[in-house]
Amino acid sequence: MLDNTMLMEMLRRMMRIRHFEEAVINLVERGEIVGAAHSYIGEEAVAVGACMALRDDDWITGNHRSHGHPIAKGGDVRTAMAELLGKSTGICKGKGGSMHLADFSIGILGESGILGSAIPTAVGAALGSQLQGNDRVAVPFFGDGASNEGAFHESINLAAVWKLPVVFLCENNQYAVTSSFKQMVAVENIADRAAAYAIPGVLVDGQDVIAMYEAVTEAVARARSGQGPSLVEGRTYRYQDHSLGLGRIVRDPYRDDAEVEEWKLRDPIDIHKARLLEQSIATQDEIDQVENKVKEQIEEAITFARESPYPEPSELFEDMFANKIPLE
Amino acid sequence: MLDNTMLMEMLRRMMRIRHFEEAVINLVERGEIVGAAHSYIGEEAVAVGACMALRDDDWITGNHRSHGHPIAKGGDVRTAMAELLGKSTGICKGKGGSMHLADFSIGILGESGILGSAIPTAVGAALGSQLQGNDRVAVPFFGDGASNEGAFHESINLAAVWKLPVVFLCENNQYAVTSSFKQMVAVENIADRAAAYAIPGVLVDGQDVIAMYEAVTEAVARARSGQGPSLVEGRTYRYQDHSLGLGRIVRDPYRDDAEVEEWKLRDPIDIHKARLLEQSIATQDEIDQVENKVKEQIEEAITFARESPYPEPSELFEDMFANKIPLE
Amino acid sequence: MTQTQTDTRNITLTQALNEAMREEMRQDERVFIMGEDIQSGVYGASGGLFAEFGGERVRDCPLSENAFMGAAVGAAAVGMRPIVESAFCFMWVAMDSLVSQASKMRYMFGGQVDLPIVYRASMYYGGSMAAHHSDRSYPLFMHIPGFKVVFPSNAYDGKALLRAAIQEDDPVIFCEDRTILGARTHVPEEDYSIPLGVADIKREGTDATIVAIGGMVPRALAAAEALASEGISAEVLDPRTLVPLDKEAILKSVAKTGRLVVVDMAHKTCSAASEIAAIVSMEGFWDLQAPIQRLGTVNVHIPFSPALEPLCYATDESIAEAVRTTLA
Amino acid sequence: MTQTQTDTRNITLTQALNEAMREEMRQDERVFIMGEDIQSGVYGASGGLFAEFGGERVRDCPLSENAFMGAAVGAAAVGMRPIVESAFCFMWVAMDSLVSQASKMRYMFGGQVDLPIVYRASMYYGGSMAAHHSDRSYPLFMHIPGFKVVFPSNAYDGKALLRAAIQEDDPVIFCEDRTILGARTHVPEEDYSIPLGVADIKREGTDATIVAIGGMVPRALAAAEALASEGISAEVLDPRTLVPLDKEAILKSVAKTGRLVVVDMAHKTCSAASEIAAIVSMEGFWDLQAPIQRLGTVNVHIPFSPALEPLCYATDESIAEAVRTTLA
Ligand SMILES: Cc1ncc(C[n+]2csc(CCOP(=O)(O)OP(=O)(O)O)c2C)c(N)n1
Ligand SMILES: Cc1ncc(C[n+]2csc(CCOP(=O)(O)OP(=O)(O)O)c2C)c(N)n1
Ligand SMILES: [Mg+2]
Ligand SMILES: [Mg+2]
Repeated sequence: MLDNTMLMEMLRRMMRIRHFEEAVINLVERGEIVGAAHSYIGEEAVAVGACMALRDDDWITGNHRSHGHPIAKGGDVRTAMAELLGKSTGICKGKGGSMHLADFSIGILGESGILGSAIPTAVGAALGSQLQGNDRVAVPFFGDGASNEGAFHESINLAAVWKLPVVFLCENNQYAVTSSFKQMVAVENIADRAAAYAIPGVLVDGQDVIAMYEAVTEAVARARSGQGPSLVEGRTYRYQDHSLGLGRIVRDPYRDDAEVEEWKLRDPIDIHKARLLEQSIATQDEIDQVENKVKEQIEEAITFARESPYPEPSELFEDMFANKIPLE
Repeated sequence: MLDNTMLMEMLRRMMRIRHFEEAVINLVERGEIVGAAHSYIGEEAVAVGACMALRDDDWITGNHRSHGHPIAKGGDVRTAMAELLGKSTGICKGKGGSMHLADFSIGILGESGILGSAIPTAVGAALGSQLQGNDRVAVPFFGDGASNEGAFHESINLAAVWKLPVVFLCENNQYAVTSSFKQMVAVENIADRAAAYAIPGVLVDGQDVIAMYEAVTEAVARARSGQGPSLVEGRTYRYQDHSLGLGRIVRDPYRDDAEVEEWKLRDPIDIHKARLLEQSIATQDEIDQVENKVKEQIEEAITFARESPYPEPSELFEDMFANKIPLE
Repeated sequence: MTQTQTDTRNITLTQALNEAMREEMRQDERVFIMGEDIQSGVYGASGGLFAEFGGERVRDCPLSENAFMGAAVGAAAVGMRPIVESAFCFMWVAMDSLVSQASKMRYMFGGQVDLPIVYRASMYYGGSMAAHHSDRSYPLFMHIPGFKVVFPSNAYDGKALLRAAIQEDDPVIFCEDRTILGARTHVPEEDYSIPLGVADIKREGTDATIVAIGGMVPRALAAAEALASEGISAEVLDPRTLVPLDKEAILKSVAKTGRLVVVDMAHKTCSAASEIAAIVSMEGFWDLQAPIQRLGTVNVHIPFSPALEPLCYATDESIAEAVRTTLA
Repeated sequence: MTQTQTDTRNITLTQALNEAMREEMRQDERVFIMGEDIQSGVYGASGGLFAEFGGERVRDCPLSENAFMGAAVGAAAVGMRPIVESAFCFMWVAMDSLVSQASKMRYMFGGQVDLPIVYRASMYYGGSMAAHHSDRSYPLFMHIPGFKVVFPSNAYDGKALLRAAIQEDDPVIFCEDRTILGARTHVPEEDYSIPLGVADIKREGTDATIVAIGGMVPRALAAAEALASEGISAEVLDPRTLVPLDKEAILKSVAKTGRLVVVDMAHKTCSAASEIAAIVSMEGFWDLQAPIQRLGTVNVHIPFSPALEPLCYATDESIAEAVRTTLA
């Protein structure tokens, strides 16, 4: 089922995230992006592997580390970039910014800045599928840290007893800001927590996009056929510090440079590229073409974002309510 | 370690709860107790077995089904009964009522009407023990229903990673109001959830006070010696409907009379009595003496409560703050 | 009170709410209801709905309020129209889903999504339910942008307002005051409607305006009746919805009477009454002939004792006295 | 700005808060601090505390706010004095521990327990942090009985008020406004103290009273400065604590000036500003020579775009304009 087109699309989306994120780092440094932005570099295989296992009409929700999920789900980088710059052409008209990307037209029900908040939202979308009698699946993305929030527990139990089509997707990048999950999570793997809900829990190499794709495909099949939720843990790593612009955090027992360098040896894009070459699925040239195309796209997105206007003051009071009321 | 005095004390406390609760049913019917009251009849072995495994200076917290825990911990029935009648001599000066019994002087940190709310409180008391360098243990009591609250998950993980001296005590009476835990909890036993925190989880016959005592004794020993928390599930049954005065709830798939009658055959007091007789620890006469004494105590408590004055209007504004401020 | 059905049909507020839900569920299959033990209908308003609509659309939930109140958001986001049955006291555990998701999603995602959800929030105050079960925290939901807040004071208003709330495309906090749930008023068989945002003069008068909310309306009416016998003509205005608030109606009444008494059953500080007083002190200042009188619940938690609880709230007499004061 | 240490010592509010905690922790070993990533001190105020006091007393917590804010209650109940570092936006997930336990326990248990806890609540508004991270929900904590609410507007006040809060035997919500955290004021080396409940006239004036809160104080002072050049003498009053509120000081100032402008950075409806306006409209009515002006954050969630966010809040100019209006 994983044909060459899909394998190349995986590469393309991972590269799109990578180059988007590199552009973001640059724009943050230049002061063009303000507020908070959290980089997904290093974790691309998790969202891309998972989202390639989904249909366009499936649902996802995400968190503060928020650019990878929508791009992986097929979101437009132009409106995403415009959003990060606070422009009126942004996907949320500049009201959301980095932490609140969403595109309801393609199943992206929103990134959430509050840890765990969007997990119940995804469960509710899955409940919608069940009530509407369709087979759309919902995938909430959340971190190792967020798996300690009560919302995680309540949501999984609810989805389990109602047999809702949800794939709980934990991106275990091993730290929550400076806190190692080894100190903060009582079990060895987040996936082990599935035992508390009698659902499958699987630990996956989050640097391997195909491993992610396969694990999520299996969980999605289960969900679609009415057998209920699963918990998938992608073990991964973020290259950057927690939040761009916060500055480099150095502290024992927080991670050291050696650890970061070690993980970079297992870069998800490099791993996938090597496989494509090795299995003669693509030539270096073809890969370069994909990358160049992606770079162009990102450049274009930046230009689009820069040239877009800011929202008008009058837009401040728009969008609060569907049935409008006077606001002061 | 379970000497005859303790075995008799177990009987005494279970009987004290039973007769207290029977009096409460009567007082609710007569309109002398107003508001909500939840009966512990049928579940006596759980709290008594657990609390007999504790020292006087250990901590407990409880929930809305709230009379059994403080009595099991050695609380005074006079001030408890006065509290239920809203009198100024009540343990909380009439401000708490049935759902908010507490006695900080003997480690009863309070029953809580909100499900799950007092679990973090118990964890905090255990944190206090750790910080103060003593070995006092904390036991939060909560139901099968409450184990679906986020507070349950967060609290156990916190206690587990900090190795706090807590024994999480789930009273699984198999229903939350009309909802069977089989429909509401994804795993077969609440104790199975311990797997999500790498702590011991044990399912105990909650009708057998000695089984409860032994399981909790083991968990307490673990906690006291710095090895961290455990989860103990006492499988039990409530004879009354959820809340006194709500009226009899009859509904499929809620429980039927046959089920109630079946459980009454495993009455915790009967089981313990039979054992005492069989092992010649007590004669029927001695048992009757204990029971008569308990009855007297409860009668006396009712008289005390009835004869006590209501709080003065001026007490309304008392007790809000330690460092008082004017209140309107 | 027996009435011929064709003539005047007097039903309780609880029955009116039940009818509203039943009719909306019949008309629109996207409407469904979630809550705790609603299938058994023990708490009144959802009685009989399970029998008619089945367990898919009348869903008993595990005790995981944050998850199911958040699932309502997700379900609404994908096209359903959930009604959630709960109580203010049980919404603290779900505040994150309510605030971070329900109230914020539409705005922060640039208006991409409508969230038609009704959160039915009971208030159990006034029945010796003590501190944990007596919350009346609607002022919080007025303070947080994104909610409409509706508060009927009788069955007639209640039925139409709940139907309007269900038809609304925004999240609504629907306040249900147990002190008036059993009161009967005429409710026609025929269709009728009341839009959100329109206050109602419950009694006309010329000397002073009493703005009263929910369960305080009958008390205000009793006060007005008593004052009439003293020759004082008090107007009783029921805002019916607090967001949107019919400011014009209030200002108009104050322009006529020159005097304002506001009666709320929330705690006084930062209450709905504070807000209304503030608005009139800004926008109706020149009409005021005497200081505003604000009545509300005293700033303590609700004590259990029946000797204390009634002292917390405004009464017929305290309202009448406040009117006299404005006229002194 | 370099200053000789012996002369005038100008430090930031962040540094002042750090000093306050350090000094209290040195003086009283029951004081400890809990929060997320506080050992690394990335967020400022807790910097260096881990190095001095170690991991027992400076505890990094898992992302389980309801559990650890509730654990603070339990720890306080058994004799500790916890400081919890968090932010209003992360307190929604912990509201149950805050409201049901921290605010209610003392009263509902009849005053049996003191709960000396400081919840340090950051506000990240004003920095393009968007809807999820810009909450300023202190009016909720004013509305809920049981909390003291403290809100310093500069480093001098901040140090003394935080020390007072830590010494307080009641739960305190301590508001930290990021728009002023970096501002420096003189803070003496020597001990000094400010009691809770005492407002401060930050600038004397005779024509109008501006009551300004937290980060609005510098804006009010700038407005007063601008007005002075127009010959208008505005008094700027900083309540410093919102519960208890120094009502007398406000009424006294209004008695002198006859005009009131209240400036809040919470959303307008049911805000601190509403409350102050209500109080003055009741108790200072006869002193008022013009309608009260209430300034606050507009009733929408905080938009990300730097083109929109500044329009949400009161500004130097809008405050000055409001004063002019009261004098027109
Ligand atoms: C309820 C809540 N608490 C705290 C925060 C602050 N915060 C933002 S991201 C973060 C760490 C999250 O860690 P994790 O879930 O592992 O995701 P990661 O950043 O590693 O992708 C924290 C503590 C928050 N946003 N929400
Ligand atoms: C947060 C919260 N949600 C709902 C309720 C209403 N309620 C009170 S008791 C109860 C059932 C509790 O079941 P369980 O935890 O199993 O305890 P049991 O009554 O069986 O002892 C419910 C739903 C509540 N008190 N608190
Ligand atoms: Mg992480
Ligand atoms: Mg139960």
